[in-house]
Amino acid sequence: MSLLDKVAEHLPILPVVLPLLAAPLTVLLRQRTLAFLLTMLVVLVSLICSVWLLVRVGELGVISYAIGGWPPPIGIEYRADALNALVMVLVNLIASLVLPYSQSSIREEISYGQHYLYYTMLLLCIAGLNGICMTGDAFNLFVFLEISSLSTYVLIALGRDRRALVAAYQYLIMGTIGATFIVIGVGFLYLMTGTLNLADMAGRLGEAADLRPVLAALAFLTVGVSLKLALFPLHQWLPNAYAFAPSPVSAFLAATATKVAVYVLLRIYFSVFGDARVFEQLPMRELMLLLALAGMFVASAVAIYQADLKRLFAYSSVAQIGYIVLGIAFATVNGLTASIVHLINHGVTKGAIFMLLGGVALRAGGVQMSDLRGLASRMPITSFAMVLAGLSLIGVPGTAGFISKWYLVLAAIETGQWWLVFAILLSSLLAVIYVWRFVEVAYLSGPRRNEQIRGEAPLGYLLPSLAMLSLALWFGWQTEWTVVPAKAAAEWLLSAGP
Amino acid sequence: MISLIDTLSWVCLAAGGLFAAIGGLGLLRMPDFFTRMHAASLIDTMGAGLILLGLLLQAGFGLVAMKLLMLAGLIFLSSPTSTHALAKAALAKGIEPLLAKREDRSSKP
Amino acid sequence: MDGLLNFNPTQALWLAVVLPALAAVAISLLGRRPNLREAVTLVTAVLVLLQVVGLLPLVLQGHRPTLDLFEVLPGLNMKFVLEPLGMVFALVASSLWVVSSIYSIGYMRGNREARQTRFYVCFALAIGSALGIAFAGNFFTLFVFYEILTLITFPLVTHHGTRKAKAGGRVYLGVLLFSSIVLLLPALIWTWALAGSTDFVVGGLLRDKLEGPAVLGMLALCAFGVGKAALMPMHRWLPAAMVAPTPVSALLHAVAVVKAGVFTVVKLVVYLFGFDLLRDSSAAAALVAAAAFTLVAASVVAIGADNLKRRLAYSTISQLAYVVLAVALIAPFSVIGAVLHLVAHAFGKITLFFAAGAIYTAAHKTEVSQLDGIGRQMPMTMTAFAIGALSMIGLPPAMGLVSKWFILQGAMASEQWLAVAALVISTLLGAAYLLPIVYRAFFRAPVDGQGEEAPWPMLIAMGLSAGATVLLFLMPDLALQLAKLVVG
Amino acid sequence: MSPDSLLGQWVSHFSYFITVFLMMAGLYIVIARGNLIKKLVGLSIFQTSVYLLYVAPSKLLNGTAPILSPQYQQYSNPLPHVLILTAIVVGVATLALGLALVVRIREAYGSIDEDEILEAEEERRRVSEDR
Amino acid sequence: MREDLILRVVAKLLIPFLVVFALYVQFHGDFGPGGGFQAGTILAAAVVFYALIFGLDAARRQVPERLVEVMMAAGVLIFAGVGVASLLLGGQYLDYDLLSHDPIHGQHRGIFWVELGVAVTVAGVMLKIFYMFADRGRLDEE
Amino acid sequence: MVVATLALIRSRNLFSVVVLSGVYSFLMATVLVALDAVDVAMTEAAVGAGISTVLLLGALLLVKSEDTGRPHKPWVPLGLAASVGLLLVYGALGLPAFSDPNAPIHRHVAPHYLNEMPKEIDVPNVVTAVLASYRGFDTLGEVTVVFTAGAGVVALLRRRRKSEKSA
Amino acid sequence: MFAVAAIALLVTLSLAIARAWLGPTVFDRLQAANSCGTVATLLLAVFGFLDGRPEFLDLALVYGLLNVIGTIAVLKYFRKADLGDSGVTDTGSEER
Amino acid sequence: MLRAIGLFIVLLVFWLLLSGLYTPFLIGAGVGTALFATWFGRRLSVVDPEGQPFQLGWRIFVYWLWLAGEVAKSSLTVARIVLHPKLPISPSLVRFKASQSTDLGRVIHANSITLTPGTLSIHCNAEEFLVHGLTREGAEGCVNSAMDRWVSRCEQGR
Ligand code: NA
Ligand code: NA
Repeated sequence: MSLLDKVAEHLPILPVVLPLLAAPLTVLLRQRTLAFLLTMLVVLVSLICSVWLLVRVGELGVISYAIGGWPPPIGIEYRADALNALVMVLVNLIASLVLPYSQSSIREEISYGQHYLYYTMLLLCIAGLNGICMTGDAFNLFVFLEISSLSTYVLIALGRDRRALVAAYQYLIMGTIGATFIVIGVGFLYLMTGTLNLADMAGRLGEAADLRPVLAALAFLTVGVSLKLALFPLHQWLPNAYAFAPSPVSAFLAATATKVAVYVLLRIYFSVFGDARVFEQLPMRELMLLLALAGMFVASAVAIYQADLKRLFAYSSVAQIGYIVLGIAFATVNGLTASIVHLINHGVTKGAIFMLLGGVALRAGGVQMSDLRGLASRMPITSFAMVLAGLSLIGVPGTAGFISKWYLVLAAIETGQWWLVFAILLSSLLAVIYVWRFVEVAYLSGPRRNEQIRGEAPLGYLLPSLAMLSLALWFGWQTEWTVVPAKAAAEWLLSAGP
Repeated sequence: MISLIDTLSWVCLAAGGLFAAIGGLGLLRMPDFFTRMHAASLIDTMGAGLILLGLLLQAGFGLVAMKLLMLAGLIFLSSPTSTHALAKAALAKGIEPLLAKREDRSSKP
Repeated sequence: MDGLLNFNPTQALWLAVVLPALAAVAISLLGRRPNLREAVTLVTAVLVLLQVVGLLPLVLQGHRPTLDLFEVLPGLNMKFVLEPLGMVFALVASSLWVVSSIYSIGYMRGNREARQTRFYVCFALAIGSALGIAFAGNFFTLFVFYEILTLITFPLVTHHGTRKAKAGGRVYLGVLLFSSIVLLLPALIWTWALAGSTDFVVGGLLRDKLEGPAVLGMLALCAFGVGKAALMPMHRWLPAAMVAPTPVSALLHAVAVVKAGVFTVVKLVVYLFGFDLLRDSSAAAALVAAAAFTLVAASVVAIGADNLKRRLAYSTISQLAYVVLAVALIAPFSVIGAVLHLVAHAFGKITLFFAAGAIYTAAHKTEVSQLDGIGRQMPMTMTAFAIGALSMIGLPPAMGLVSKWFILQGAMASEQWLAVAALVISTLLGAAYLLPIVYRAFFRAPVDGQGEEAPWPMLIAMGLSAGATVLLFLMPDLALQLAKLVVG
Repeated sequence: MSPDSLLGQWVSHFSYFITVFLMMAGLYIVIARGNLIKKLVGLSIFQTSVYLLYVAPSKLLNGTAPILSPQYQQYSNPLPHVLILTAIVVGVATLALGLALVVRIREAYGSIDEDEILEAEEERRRVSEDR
Repeated sequence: MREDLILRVVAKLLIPFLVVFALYVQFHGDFGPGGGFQAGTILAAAVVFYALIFGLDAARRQVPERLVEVMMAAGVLIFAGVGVASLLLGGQYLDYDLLSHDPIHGQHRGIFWVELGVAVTVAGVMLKIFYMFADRGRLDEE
Repeated sequence: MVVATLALIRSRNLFSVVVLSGVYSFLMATVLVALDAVDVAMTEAAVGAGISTVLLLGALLLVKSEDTGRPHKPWVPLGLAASVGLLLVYGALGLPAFSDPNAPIHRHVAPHYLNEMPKEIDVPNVVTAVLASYRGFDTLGEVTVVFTAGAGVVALLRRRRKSEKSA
Repeated sequence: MFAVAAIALLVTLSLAIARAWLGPTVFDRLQAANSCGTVATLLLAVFGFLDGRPEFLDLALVYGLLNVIGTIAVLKYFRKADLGDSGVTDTGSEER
Repeated sequence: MLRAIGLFIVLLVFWLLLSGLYTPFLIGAGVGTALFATWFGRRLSVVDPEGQPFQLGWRIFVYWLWLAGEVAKSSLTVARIVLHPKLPISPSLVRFKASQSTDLGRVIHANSITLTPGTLSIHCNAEEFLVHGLTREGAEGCVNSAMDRWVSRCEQGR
């Protein structure tokens, strides 16, 4: 057995363990450049591992990894499949783009002594998110959820604005309530099945003596995860958190954290409870539909009236999460494909937007609409990139957003719900409006040369942002890396359920 | 012999429990902070002492007994320390002790 | 053929779309050197025209060069196919680009417009996307270029950057995006869901895939979804876009945008639905009714409009409805008429707008009521205007007569008397809103003394387009040949 | 389920109802109290409620603590204990971070009352808008 | 509080026992209640106790911040390192069976190191947090 | 414990809140002992009554605020808490009865820990075995959580440099 | 018999909690808390015997130790001697 | 140094009593632990006559026995007061100077006062003791008490 084969055996664990090992190392190093280099190295290796894993999952199907050598229901199992390998690739991909961006942007946004700790926290967050993706154990999921959450609170609080602190606090409260709800849900399931292993649990739920705890567990898990994924109306923490966090943090979180929560929801619904139980015995479909639609419209409408661009796009995230949840509510292959694809596409799009906004904030001194008059003439590249990213948010053809809308509408058409087709598309028109507000401010109003804006963002900002943006555009044309695995994952979710 | 030790230990346990309960009652009945502290020390001393003694008699000579002794030592060391510290802090913070008769308290504590 | 055009046909297809984009890049780089910039515009326009013309023989010989670029989703690919209908549109767009480029140079310089570079860049890109629409081999490709066209023309509409321009721009974008995203996109996705592909197929992609009320639904999505075809109530963007400079209006009304709209409708009816499908359902009748309503209603509004460009805008709405109506009749004659009318209206309307712009440039007049006697000051302009008006109404010696004739023939042949009535009425109304202008211009005394002709590039442009209108009346063979190929 | 009467059911599930009570109390404190520190204490209680939810069912009346010894045959279930150990640790970690945040908030705003902080922000926004 | 002689004397008396007790809890985690986490907490509590009585500066002189920070990191590294060791020995992550000649010994060795890692990190973190809070307060006073 | 909680809800004085939460932790730990969860009890005592109290006091010292703000309107939170409670009751009524030896948690997985552990790991304290070996990865995660909190507090409370402070 | 002691301790505990509930000053609560700690420690020791597992005295020891440290920490809160107490906080006042 | 060795021995015994398991590993661990704790104690400079009052010798144990008797006696008194329906208390403060010469001695004295139900020391230093008594008699009993003498005798024991 070659070395590579040996490494391949441990792929599910490596993207979790490597950042986890690197995080304390950065604390020992205490030096920003070294910390950065280490982080970069680890993230790149994790990215390679996760891509490799995705490929292997494609070849071999589900890969189970028994940590400590204890067979699954006894020990903790890590379990890679088409879905979570994909999500993990997304996390590491975003991380590897946000990192170089961080290298220059935290110079401006975080005080010097905290730089190495920024990397520590980022590594922990990545480890947590990767762990959530890979774990096949209900309680282990909670533990890694907390690792990512705690590091997220800190990352948000590192923002310069004092409101970042309040935002982090509010997120801490709501996030902890969410996590506790998850623990309660897991507890009920454990009490009914005697196991914590998700797969085992799924198998044993059928024999549950009483349906009530199972349904209560479903409710608690749904609420808990919804808090984490900022499903309307449990989204209150999100706008402030994204708005006041340092820009690389906003970008990273917007692109990954809620997405991983979506993954958790998918995993709980389809591989633990099974779509039949979730959607047939309970009015979950109707409820989720309602909340998704409410999120899509209300959050978009609120976004339109924001004066702060980061807040605007934060509310837009809430709306976009509505799309994702809507896709889940269809519980069809195309609906789930839409969700999963949108999870990726919106991730890269929003990531790009927040990264670009970081550059804008640096040069214009803020992201209030009123500060940005005539932005396009001073920061032409950034402005144009923002417009392109905005188009992806709207779902204009040629951008990643189009593909997700495509599948979402397809799912609605397939199920004959024409009113939903129009609702989905109408709400994307709301996106037109808020993106439009940026266009008008940047291109169509104000002085021709706004002297307060000091020219194009530095390359350290611009290049990673553009790289992320090009992904958002690339995924609009090349769907082999998004739709194909997403569809595979969707099919697998619907077939592999209990 | 066994039954003698048993009886003795039961008496100790019961008496200890009783003292503790009386202390608790005193904690409720006493009129002010300082007088309540005296009631509380009933729990820490006689209550704790007798109960531990009762257990000690049950445990016989061995490691368990040693641990019980350690526990007793700890309580007897810590209880007065915390009581003292509390009283001192309370007085410093201006909790005036309720006094039966005006005493000479010319020097400020 | 030109040496430069020695590509194989598929490459030529692609190049025709890309060339304007390259020109746009060049123009943007040459922003500080106006002469060179405009030379690039003009040269590219001519090159593109030659390119398109070069492809003409192939189409006439029955070749259908196809270029499959790449697949976005299974069965959803970027694909170009050269077929007669697209050829017609491509010819119209590319030839009018030459004309309007000449005109624009005169107009923009004459009015000392700001942001001229952006104007030329967007103009070139708009032409490129129009050609993309023309050559689109499937619904998806068409949709993509359709959206690009919407977005790229937006800066043109709000060119002046004033509050009014922005408001107009909002309506423009709002209506076009609303219709295309909320209605046309579902049609596209539905098509894909039904057929697994969106390719345009002779005889109709959806022929066996749809039936009953679903046909009506799909047709409604398509007809109203193509907001650029301005079927009421999706017409509101056209009057709103009047805030734009005249060359832009010309672009919108004649060269690219509305043409892209009706072209899309025709193309969808012919290649997506196919005549058989529509004939078997009652859907077409509903479309006829909608078109007829728009036809008449827009004409009525036009009569009441005093602003010249506004009147022309409603005229456009009405004329577009002709095309939609013609297609909806499904009679072979009327479809030929639709194709011809697409051409006729393009040349006629561009002439009218050129004239309106010339009047504005030379005399700074915008209202119909101000035009008394202007024909004496600007005889060449108003002659061109008259020719355009005749074409709109359907009188000789302009091409409008030919196309309307075919449409009427089709309507009578299919015994759609409602359509016949609408055609007749609107022709009368057309006469009622256009002829008085000509009358005022030539037969009333001028209000204020002296005026002069428009700048020469504008005159050349008007001459070319008016000449083409007449020429096409005299020699409609080529257009007719292509139109017949569409019907098959 | 052995006890068939509703009352029996309530009695046999008594331990859960303490959980329920603690949870409601904790949640109530978190939402109802404006003081940031008190909220954190409420959050702790809310988290603590889970301990009983897990640990109470692990108990067997004739069992003993899961430390193996030849004297005993029956042990309570150790797994929930392990889980709750972790939960406690997570709880204190959250508390520490939350307190650190509160300290910083207090330094930045001069207050740890939610309403006052929101008012301060509102005020600032109004001022900046007037300007 | 150094001036309060009762507290001073009691602290001096208790602290060595606290340390021994913490390590007792650590080493007897296999046999009774306790383990790394509890031991780490008690150890930290001993130092906190010292700091409360003898002052933060005295505590920081004897148990320096840098050491505490290293402890924070080192514990996690020890724990995760055990896992890496089992990887390198050809097993699954955290498979202690391979750490020694026979599985049971391996398990014991693994548990020992893992618990040590827990204790080190917990003690480090608890102390560090205490230092941070206490230190912040003092800065505030200046 | 219920009383302590109620007192907590009622109390306005932050300091009392801290003291009461310490009491609460002690009581909770005692209950945990009664439920055979000795390791948990030890941790809860060490954490709840020890570390948490010290932390809370440290924080109180820093925020220097005794008076807590106006109470919010109680009905919304009460309603929310009650609905969550009802959901919990609904679910709990279907759970196995207290000390039911046939409950799934006593039939599945746990017997393996209790019966096979002497052969596989062989330490008397099963909790330690599960904690450190069977579910060692959870514990690694837990240590990481602790580390995260530590590093996070450092990141939040580290003193700024003098130069930065003056700037 | 252990049960009797346990019950007596529980009674004491509830009395102490009642005091903690009633206050009125924080020092009363503190003192009640301290008593609770002692009683809980004893209770643990008794529980250990009741349960037949006296080795849980370790646990009681932990309780006892933490009880001291907790109280000292509280004291520190009032005195702040080493942190340069400015002595402005008005902690001892009666609750509203 | 001797004191450190003494502390080491005490701690080792403490460990052994706690442990109850005498495997080589655990005994080794105990030795290590005791060494570590001693070293740590020296580092924190808590290893001194105050921290490890070996100098008190056996007398202290005798004193404890005597103290236990005192505690028992006053416990009964306090218990009677608590149970008495009229709650016959007369709380008072007394101030006096104790006879001990070392801080350690004063600490032992003060703690003994506190440990005895009915009296508690609020202040203690070289100059004066401040004692609160539940009854006036109890409080005044602390002045020039037998306890004072006992502690002083212990203190001077070696
Ligand atoms: Na243990
Ligand atoms: Na342990």
